Amino acid sequence: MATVRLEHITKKFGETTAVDDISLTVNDGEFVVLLGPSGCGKTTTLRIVSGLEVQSEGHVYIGDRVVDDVEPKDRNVAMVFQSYALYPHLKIYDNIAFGLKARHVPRAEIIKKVNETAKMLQIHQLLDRKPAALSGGQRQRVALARALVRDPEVFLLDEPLSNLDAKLRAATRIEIKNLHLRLRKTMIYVTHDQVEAMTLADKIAVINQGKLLQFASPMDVFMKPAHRFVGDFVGYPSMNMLGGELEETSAGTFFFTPVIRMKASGAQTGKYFLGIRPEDIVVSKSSSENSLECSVRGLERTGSDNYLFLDYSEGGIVASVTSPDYSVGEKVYVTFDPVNAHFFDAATGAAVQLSASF
Amino acid sequence: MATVRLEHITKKFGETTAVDDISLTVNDGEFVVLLGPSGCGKTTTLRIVSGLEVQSEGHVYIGDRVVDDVEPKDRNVAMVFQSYALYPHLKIYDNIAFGLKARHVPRAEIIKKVNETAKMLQIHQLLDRKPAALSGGQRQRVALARALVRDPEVFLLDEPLSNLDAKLRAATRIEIKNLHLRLRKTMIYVTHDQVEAMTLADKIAVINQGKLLQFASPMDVFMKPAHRFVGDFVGYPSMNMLGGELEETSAGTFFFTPVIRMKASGAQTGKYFLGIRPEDIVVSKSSSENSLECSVRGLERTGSDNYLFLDYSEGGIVASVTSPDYSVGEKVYVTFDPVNAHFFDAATGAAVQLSASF
Amino acid sequence: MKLPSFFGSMKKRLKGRIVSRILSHFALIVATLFALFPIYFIFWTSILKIQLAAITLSSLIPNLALITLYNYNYVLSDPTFFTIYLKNSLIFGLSAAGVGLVLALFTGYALSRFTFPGRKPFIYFIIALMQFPGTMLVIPYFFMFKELNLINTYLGLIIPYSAGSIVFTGILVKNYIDSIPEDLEEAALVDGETRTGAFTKVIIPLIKPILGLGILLAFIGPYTDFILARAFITGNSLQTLALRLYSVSSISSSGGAAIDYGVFSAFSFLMGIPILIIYLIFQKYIIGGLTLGGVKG
Amino acid sequence: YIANPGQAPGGGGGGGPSGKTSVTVWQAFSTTEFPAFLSIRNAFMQLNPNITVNWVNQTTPSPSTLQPAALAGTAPNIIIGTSDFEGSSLYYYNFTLNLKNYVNSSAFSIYSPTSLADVTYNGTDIYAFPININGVSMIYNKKLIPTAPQTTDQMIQMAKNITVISGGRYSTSGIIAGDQSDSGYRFVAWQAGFGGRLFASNGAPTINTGATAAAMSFLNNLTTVNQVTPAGMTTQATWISLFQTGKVGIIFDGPWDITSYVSALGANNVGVAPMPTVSQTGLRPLPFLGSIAVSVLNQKASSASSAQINASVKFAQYLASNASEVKFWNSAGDFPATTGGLKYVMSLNVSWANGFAEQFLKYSQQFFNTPQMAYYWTPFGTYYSAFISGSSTAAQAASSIQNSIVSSMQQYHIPPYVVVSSSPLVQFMHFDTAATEMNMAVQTGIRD
Amino acid sequence: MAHIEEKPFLFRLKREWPAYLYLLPMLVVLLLLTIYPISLTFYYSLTFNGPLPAPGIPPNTYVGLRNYNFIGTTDLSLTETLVLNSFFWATASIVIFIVVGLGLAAILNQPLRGKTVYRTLLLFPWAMPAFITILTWTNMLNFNFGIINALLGLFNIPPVQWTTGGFWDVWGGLLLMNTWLSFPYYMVVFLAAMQSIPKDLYESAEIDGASILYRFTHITVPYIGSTVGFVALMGWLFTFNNFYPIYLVTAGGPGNLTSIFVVRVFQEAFERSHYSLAATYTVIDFIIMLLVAIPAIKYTRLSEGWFK
Ligand SMILES: Nc1ncnc2c1ncn2[C@@H]1O[C@H](COP(=O)(O)OP(=O)(O)OP(=O)(O)O)[C@@H](O)[C@H]1O
Ligand SMILES: Nc1ncnc2c1ncn2[C@@H]1O[C@H](COP(=O)(O)OP(=O)(O)OP(=O)(O)O)[C@@H](O)[C@H]1O
Ligand SMILES: [Mg+2]
Ligand SMILES: [Mg+2]
Repeated sequence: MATVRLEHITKKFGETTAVDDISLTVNDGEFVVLLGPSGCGKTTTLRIVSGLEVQSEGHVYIGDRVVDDVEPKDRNVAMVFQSYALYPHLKIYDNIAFGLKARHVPRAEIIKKVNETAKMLQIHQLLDRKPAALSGGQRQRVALARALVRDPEVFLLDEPLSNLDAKLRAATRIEIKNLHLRLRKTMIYVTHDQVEAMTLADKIAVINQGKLLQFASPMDVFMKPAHRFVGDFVGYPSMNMLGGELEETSAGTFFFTPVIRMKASGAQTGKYFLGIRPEDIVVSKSSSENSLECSVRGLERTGSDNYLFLDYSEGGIVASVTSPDYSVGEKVYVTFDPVNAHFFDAATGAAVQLSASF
Repeated sequence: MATVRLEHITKKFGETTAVDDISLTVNDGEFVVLLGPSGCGKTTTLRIVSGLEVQSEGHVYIGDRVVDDVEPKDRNVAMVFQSYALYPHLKIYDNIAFGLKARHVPRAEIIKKVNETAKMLQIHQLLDRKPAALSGGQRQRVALARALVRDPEVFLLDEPLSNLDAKLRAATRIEIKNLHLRLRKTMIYVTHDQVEAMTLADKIAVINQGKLLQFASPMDVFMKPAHRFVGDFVGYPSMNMLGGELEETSAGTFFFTPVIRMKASGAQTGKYFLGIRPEDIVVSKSSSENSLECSVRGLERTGSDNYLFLDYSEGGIVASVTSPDYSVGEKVYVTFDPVNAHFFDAATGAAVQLSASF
Repeated sequence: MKLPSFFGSMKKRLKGRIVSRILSHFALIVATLFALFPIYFIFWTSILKIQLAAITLSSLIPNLALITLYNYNYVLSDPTFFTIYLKNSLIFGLSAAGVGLVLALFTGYALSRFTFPGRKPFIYFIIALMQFPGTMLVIPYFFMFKELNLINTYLGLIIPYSAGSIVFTGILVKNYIDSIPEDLEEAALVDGETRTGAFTKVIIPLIKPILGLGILLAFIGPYTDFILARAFITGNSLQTLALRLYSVSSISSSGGAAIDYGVFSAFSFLMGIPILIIYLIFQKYIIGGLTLGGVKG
Repeated sequence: YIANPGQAPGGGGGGGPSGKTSVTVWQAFSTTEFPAFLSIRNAFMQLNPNITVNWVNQTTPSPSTLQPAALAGTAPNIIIGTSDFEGSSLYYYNFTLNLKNYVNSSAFSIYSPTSLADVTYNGTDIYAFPININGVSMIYNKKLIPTAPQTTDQMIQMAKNITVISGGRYSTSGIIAGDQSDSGYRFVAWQAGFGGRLFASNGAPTINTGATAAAMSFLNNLTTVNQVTPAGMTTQATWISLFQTGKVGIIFDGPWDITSYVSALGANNVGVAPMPTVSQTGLRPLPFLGSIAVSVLNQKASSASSAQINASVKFAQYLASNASEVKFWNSAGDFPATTGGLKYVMSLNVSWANGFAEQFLKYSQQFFNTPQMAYYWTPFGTYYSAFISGSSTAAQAASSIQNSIVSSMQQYHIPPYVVVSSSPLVQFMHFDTAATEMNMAVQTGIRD
Repeated sequence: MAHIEEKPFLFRLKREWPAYLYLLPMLVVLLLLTIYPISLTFYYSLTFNGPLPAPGIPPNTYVGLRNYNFIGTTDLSLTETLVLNSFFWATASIVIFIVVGLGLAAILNQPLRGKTVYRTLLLFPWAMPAFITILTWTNMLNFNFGIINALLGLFNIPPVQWTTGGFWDVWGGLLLMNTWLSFPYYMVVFLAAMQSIPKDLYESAEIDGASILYRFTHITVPYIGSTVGFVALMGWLFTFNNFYPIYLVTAGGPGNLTSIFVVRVFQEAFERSHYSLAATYTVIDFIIMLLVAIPAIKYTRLSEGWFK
């Protein structure tokens, strides 16, 4: 059983709290992505699992045992570093064999395993080279091979794709996903790229400032962000956030922003943010009921997607549109289905359930 | 007039030909992106324009004059380096003022310009710091400010966003685009990220192995790739490429792949590639005429887009689908509209016009 | 399963680390004692009442009763210690370091940033020249400088002293400039600077760290030189600390009077002070500079 | 910064417009001698207001340091050094004046014949005024060695009685006989005690003899067989300091160190006696008897004006006057070279002074005033140390020293080894054999 | 501009000529203060010369290879001794420096409290003028009251004849002192090299199950191998001609046991005024150095940094 369980893990570096009371369970065979902005504590969390860093508080379980006391080499985990950490002076073969040699695996077995793994990752023709003679993508595969060959209980991957260029990153993403599907090993994967997280993960753990904000499936993270930060961080362009207030009036409970007024209920009055994904914004060239007049500030076309950057009287909105036929300065009218609206407590950022309608 | 014109530019480093006979014209005020994979010669081309590198053959024009013999400092261009190349010993203010001081601009004017530029890029509160005390995004803006403040005829930007994280990269992209829209200065921008190129460029120059493959607007590059490489490189996921042969039979001219047979005409018989964008592939759960039976290998969900990875008897196909309701192993049937098919010469890679139909 | 307590859970891993740390500290303390002992020995014997031959292990233990300032008084009460010896040594050391460094800056820059024809042979050439035993240069120098009437002049010593460090410091500077990204200079070029402008405004300010090591090395040589000084200094007013130290440490002309070891130590210690000051001021830079691969053994 | 106002003019034009003449002296007096020098110099300047005497600390005014200075025009007017090969070499190589041409010959009559012989070249020329006479003798700590031994066997026995060794190291040593750093200076005495000499009368080395080997073995046995002398006594400073602290019974040292011993141990505890007779041969060891002497550089070497030269001679003579030498005696215990000074010292009846006098006047040999003396020191140090470290025998060491001296003399064409080689050397130096033989006669004569 | 690649020399010259301006001061210094005096030394080795030539023989009398002949025949055994001693001195020193330097660097390369303090203190011997400290060592190595033998006595080790004993005694003393003089430098350089090893290599190895020793031998050593090699080469060349440690302590003795080239050169030149012989020994020394240095630089990859 290679479940990984973190129980109230906290890690302090002097004054900085890098990891703040994180608890989560990675089930056997699951692919969990730790997602968050730079400096939020992802790497630290991963290193605590590997044993390279010792937590200040809490316990780490791998399988059934507490590993707080176990040295990294005895945790039976493998780690792929952001920099790949290939040994520049060793040939690829020896790089891959390093861990086996260190564990005194018999030579014949090493040869067999290295060759198998290299074949699987299609790097068997590179075994005689040194890392310097490899391209970024090839190095990445060697790093993976080095982890795979050991057949550990848990794989830890720290931003393994961030050094690749855009095209290669996308391609390798798919490879890693397939690998996981094939091996069904427990994997913990760190990234700050939400696309990676969305496409790879069985479950995403969104972390910010050391705190675990949401731990759920990619679609849940995308569709039901548990925190304002999650809504903002996941998805491109970001969720539109409109600050407003839930007030009780004589006509009922309403959510007011400077430009929107919605019926809403289900929470205490107070300040909230209304979040709407660009995909959920409906743009039309003619005004309709409840529509908001905006002028086009810009259009971003990526070939398959078009994003419309709009200005309204009090701010800006981004909408995803299918046709690119807008010109800068043009007047358009936007509206959205209240069903798609998300609400977040202005103070804590936590998602709240409000049923809203125009 | 700040047109930049390259005329048969070739650059050799010993045996390597980094730039291979590139000719292109960047019109005044245009935003041109040089796009291509790592090592294709983008940076070299940019450095030839700046004068930091001297071409082996060909001529560079800026405005009306040949600048082949002109020192970098006299070309009136500004360059933003991938590493930003901020002077670590100078405060931000002095970093930005550096070029003005070098040109002996009066002090009062320097102060005014630096402050204006810093305000415009929202870094005026950082002017007293040294670069080491800035975050990646802030450094990037300082580098931009240093270029902007000089008000040069041409801006050269070498992968200015590649050191930023995914989220910041997306945000800064929009800033740069707006800046260009505001200033309308000639800009040449180097990147290997096709999304950046698509969203920023007025015109994209796609380069591979030192050769200019296509120089056209983003939509043309996307819709009418002039070369098999362009079709492959631009767009995510890549264009599906199916190798086949154009043959004359008694029934007319046909394009055959192992699984497809199309009527086609307009070119000599021979080997060609058929390219179809994932977006142009129609997936259905039931078979239809000319449809190809595939099984689902995987599904990539980014939140707003879903990509279906399919296997058919002879290979794989990627399709972009709206609904994520597919399960691995499921049988589906794909087809496409011949209008959306692209054809490329198998030998040269050049696009050919074939009118095709089922 | 009973959960171990927080401290219990930490203990085992910490224990291993603590043992290895204790061993490390032990090794480092032994090495530090080894490194500092002779320096302590110089210092302690300079204020020790006991004669050198009577020093035992127990008299090395700091003890106020054994202290005398007689030796320092003896050395310092002679005003020429300052007005001649120290002054001249500082003049030679500092001016040689200054001149040598300026030349080394230019050399290092040219070797690092230009790929001029002849660069590689040139580097081979200066490496080869570095192998010539410096002791022997004194004799040809002497005959050359004699022709130029530079014997027993400040200039006559400053010139060879400056030259003495230039090759080594030049290579040090080159290595350091190699580590500065070239695009900083390129940015300056595009910003409108000439190559010289880029050198003075970008490279020179950035190269400061290496100057610490450069100054120390270029200073120590002339400051402690004995061989060249003995051949070149024939007058009273140019005498240096090193020459004086040698006469303090060696027998007198009458062929036998004992050296006063206490005076010798006091003199040595005083002579070492300027170098320790330079070392402590530039310590950070010196260590940084050393890492670029010097050759002083 | 090149001109330095404080600089004493080394060369010509010293006689300034003011009529003042300045004279520069190279000196390296010990810390006890220096105050005497200073007061003599000041007294001289008071007597001669037109003459300024400057001094430079210069360790060894040997040919190799003087030559550069002479070439550079910064040579001094006066040098003070040992009368032996240094002084004679400088005269031999024509740096210094024959003082006979500058002062009345009666001026030399104040010096004892021994010291005058030390500064006489060729039996006729006098190149320096002697300031003192010196040599080594046996110095013993009366607390440990109450009466002076008369023979080496006695000496060794007494030394054994007082030697204390613990843990391989000597806490009290019986004898310290000398070391390599004096490069054979003391050894010469023992060599004579075993019947040997350094050079024959024709100038050829006579070191490769049984006497040399026997003397070497005798000294080495003090450490290895008799165990009365610690090993590794390579610097004088160390053993001087050991004696001062009462940890040595007997050492062989000269008057230059005596004041420091007396002040360290008390006058009653320091005894001086002639070196003991070598038991095997019945011969007395004969240490070198030399002088510290003051020479005046000639015009060619110092570029001095004749006024400067005259002033220099005047000062040199003053420095070696009866009164001055007594001052040196008082301040540093230097033995005067003047008969008057010597008489005065004897009249004081200081016991240790009497001991030195006996050694100097009865049992000593004169320094060789020849250039080849310069080739003796380094090879002696090299091969004697090889012998005591056990890597060669005494006989091998003796032969190696001899060979080295011969090869140097051949290389530099020193008689009797003026070789005619195939190399295009065109001229050979002229050598006056008669003079040498005369010198040898003086030097080898045992004054009894 | 076109086809300029065909004339790379002229092309580079056109772009790079300012380099010569920067190098000018250095070139002048090299020419006047290095090349010319070195040539003079070669010339002296062919003459009968010294500040005090035998009277009657003009200075600079050309004698052809007479001095070389002397060294190669009459003095041959001494010359052989000098060669062997110089090689032994340089090689043994370097081996010790590397072992001690690597060991301490490895210890300092861990996260340890106070390591900058250690580093500063450990570098003191290197920063103090060798001239002074060597004279002090001379006293500390004294057989009878030297403090080193006293310390050995604490452990009941009999005193060692550091300056007058046999081969291992004397060389041991010199090497001990030379280690003291130089180990700080090697330690710091190796430490810097180790610090340039990415930390994640060690972490990766740790997770992969490698022990500390395995990490040291399989990562540290190969990674900094070329730095160590280069520094060792430079250090070897420096030590070969390092004058003061031997001259001030043993002056080459006892016998010629510790005599190396530079010491001999100094003695010939300044103690015996045999300038021509000194020049001849110098030339031989210089040639040996070049025979070691040039191939080592050319045929190994040790000094890549110099040509980068
Ligand atoms: N060894 C350390 N000492 C002190 N602070 C540290 C250390 N390691 C990490 N930190 C701090 O802890 C916080 C979390 O760091 P961590 O490396 O885990 O972030 P991350 O999420 O991996 O960021 P990135 O995406 O930039 O890699 C940061 O503020 C960082 O500065
Ligand atoms: N100074 C140089 N000397 C030799 N070869 C060079 C030099 N500069 C570039 N090259 C080679 O020229 C080719 C193009 O390099 P260039 O830097 O222009 O690529 P690029 O498109 O900017 O790549 P990247 O996206 O990795 O920055 C590469 O093969 C590179 O190795
Ligand atoms: Mg991280
Ligand atoms: Mg590039």
